[in-house]
Amino acid sequence: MIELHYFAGIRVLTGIPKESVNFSNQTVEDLWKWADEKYPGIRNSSARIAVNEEYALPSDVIESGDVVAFIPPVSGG
Amino acid sequence: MIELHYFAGIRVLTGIPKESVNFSNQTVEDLWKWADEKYPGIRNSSARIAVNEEYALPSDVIESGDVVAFIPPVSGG
Amino acid sequence: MKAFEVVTEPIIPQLYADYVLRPEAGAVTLFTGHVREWTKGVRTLYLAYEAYVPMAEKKLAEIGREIEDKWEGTSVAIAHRIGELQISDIAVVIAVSSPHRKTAYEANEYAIERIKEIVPIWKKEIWEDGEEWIGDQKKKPKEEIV
Amino acid sequence: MKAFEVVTEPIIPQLYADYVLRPEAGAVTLFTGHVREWTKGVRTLYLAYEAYVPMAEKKLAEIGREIEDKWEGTSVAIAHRIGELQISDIAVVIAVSSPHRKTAYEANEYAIERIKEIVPIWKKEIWEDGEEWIGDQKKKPKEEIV
Repeated sequence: MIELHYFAGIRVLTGIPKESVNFSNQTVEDLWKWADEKYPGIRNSSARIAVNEEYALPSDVIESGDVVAFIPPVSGG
Repeated sequence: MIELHYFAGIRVLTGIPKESVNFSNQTVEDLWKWADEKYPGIRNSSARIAVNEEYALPSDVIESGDVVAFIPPVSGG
Repeated sequence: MKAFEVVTEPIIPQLYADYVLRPEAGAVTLFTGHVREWTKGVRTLYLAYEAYVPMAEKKLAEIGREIEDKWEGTSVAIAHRIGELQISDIAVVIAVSSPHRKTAYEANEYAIERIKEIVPIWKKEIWEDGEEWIGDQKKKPKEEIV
Repeated sequence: MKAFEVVTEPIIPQLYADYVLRPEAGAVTLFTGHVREWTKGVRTLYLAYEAYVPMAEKKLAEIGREIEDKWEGTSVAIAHRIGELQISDIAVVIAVSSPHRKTAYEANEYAIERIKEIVPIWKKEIWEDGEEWIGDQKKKPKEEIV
């Protein structure tokens, strides 16, 4: 299981702030494919994925227990 | 009569913070000559002269009643 | 207070300026970002900020380390407020101390630029006729709305 | 308080930040110049500032007008303290508000540069082995004193 967090505009798209899903030993790229199937359009949102509070590369592997966040373009300040 | 003010390093040189002197209808350049005779070295101090709280040009005329200040290089901030 | 934090209560800027002050500092710059009433001709009623708090605080601290590495002798503190903010409220404060002033300005401006790049915080603008999460360039308020 | 003033009491920076804040301001920069303990390897015990007060306040206001003319929508307040100042005491505070942050930094830095050029205020540094009015480049503390 991994924990998924959705923020701001992405949360509006998913309709939920977070969820737990079965996912392990797959890459960030795989997660994008899974997410875009479940939440069409999420991939075109310019969001980035963070794994355990660090921005991740498409080839990074996600392990069970990881906390993953979809980070839409930030607008703090 | 005009009022002369001396500040910082210039005050150390003149030994007094201010004085009143007979001086009118002469230029800033004339005042420099007078001052350098009374306080040798004052002219080489890189000071500027302000008349009535504005920096003055050598050709500006000083009138009786004016307040004149010798402004050594400033070092505020 | 922490040197790098996301807060929900009103920000008191002086706390952060005091935090970075030290005997070798000749200059302190304090930047505060405020909720502005008008943006491109559109009137903002208020803002709502949201953050991915643990990651945001981590990234703020990372920016602080970047600065202290890049400009010798600097010290940094940053706070960002989340929740509903009214016009003129402080959304972000950045305090930088430095032996010399040029660095204090430069490093402070660097901090706000980096915050806008990497810190997971989002702003929702609430106008008279709607609201929108800011960040997606395609949906920014347009001048012709006026 | 006045927007442009020379004071003898400790400076409270927030007063000046509050003074320049307005609904159209998205950014406020607050610069404070502090008495630094070490300058070029020489230890400062304390400083003494002197001003030609009426002219200094006039020139500070002139700098404020320059900024408000040069950068649209800015508002400025500046105070300089005189008398004896200890390490870390605030000698000068500059507050600038602006709709946008870039201007707030730029205008604030412009203010301190102009203060150092035209405002009749002088600093005397008091070291362990002497004192000197600063401003005359020929007499600045040298690194080899250490």
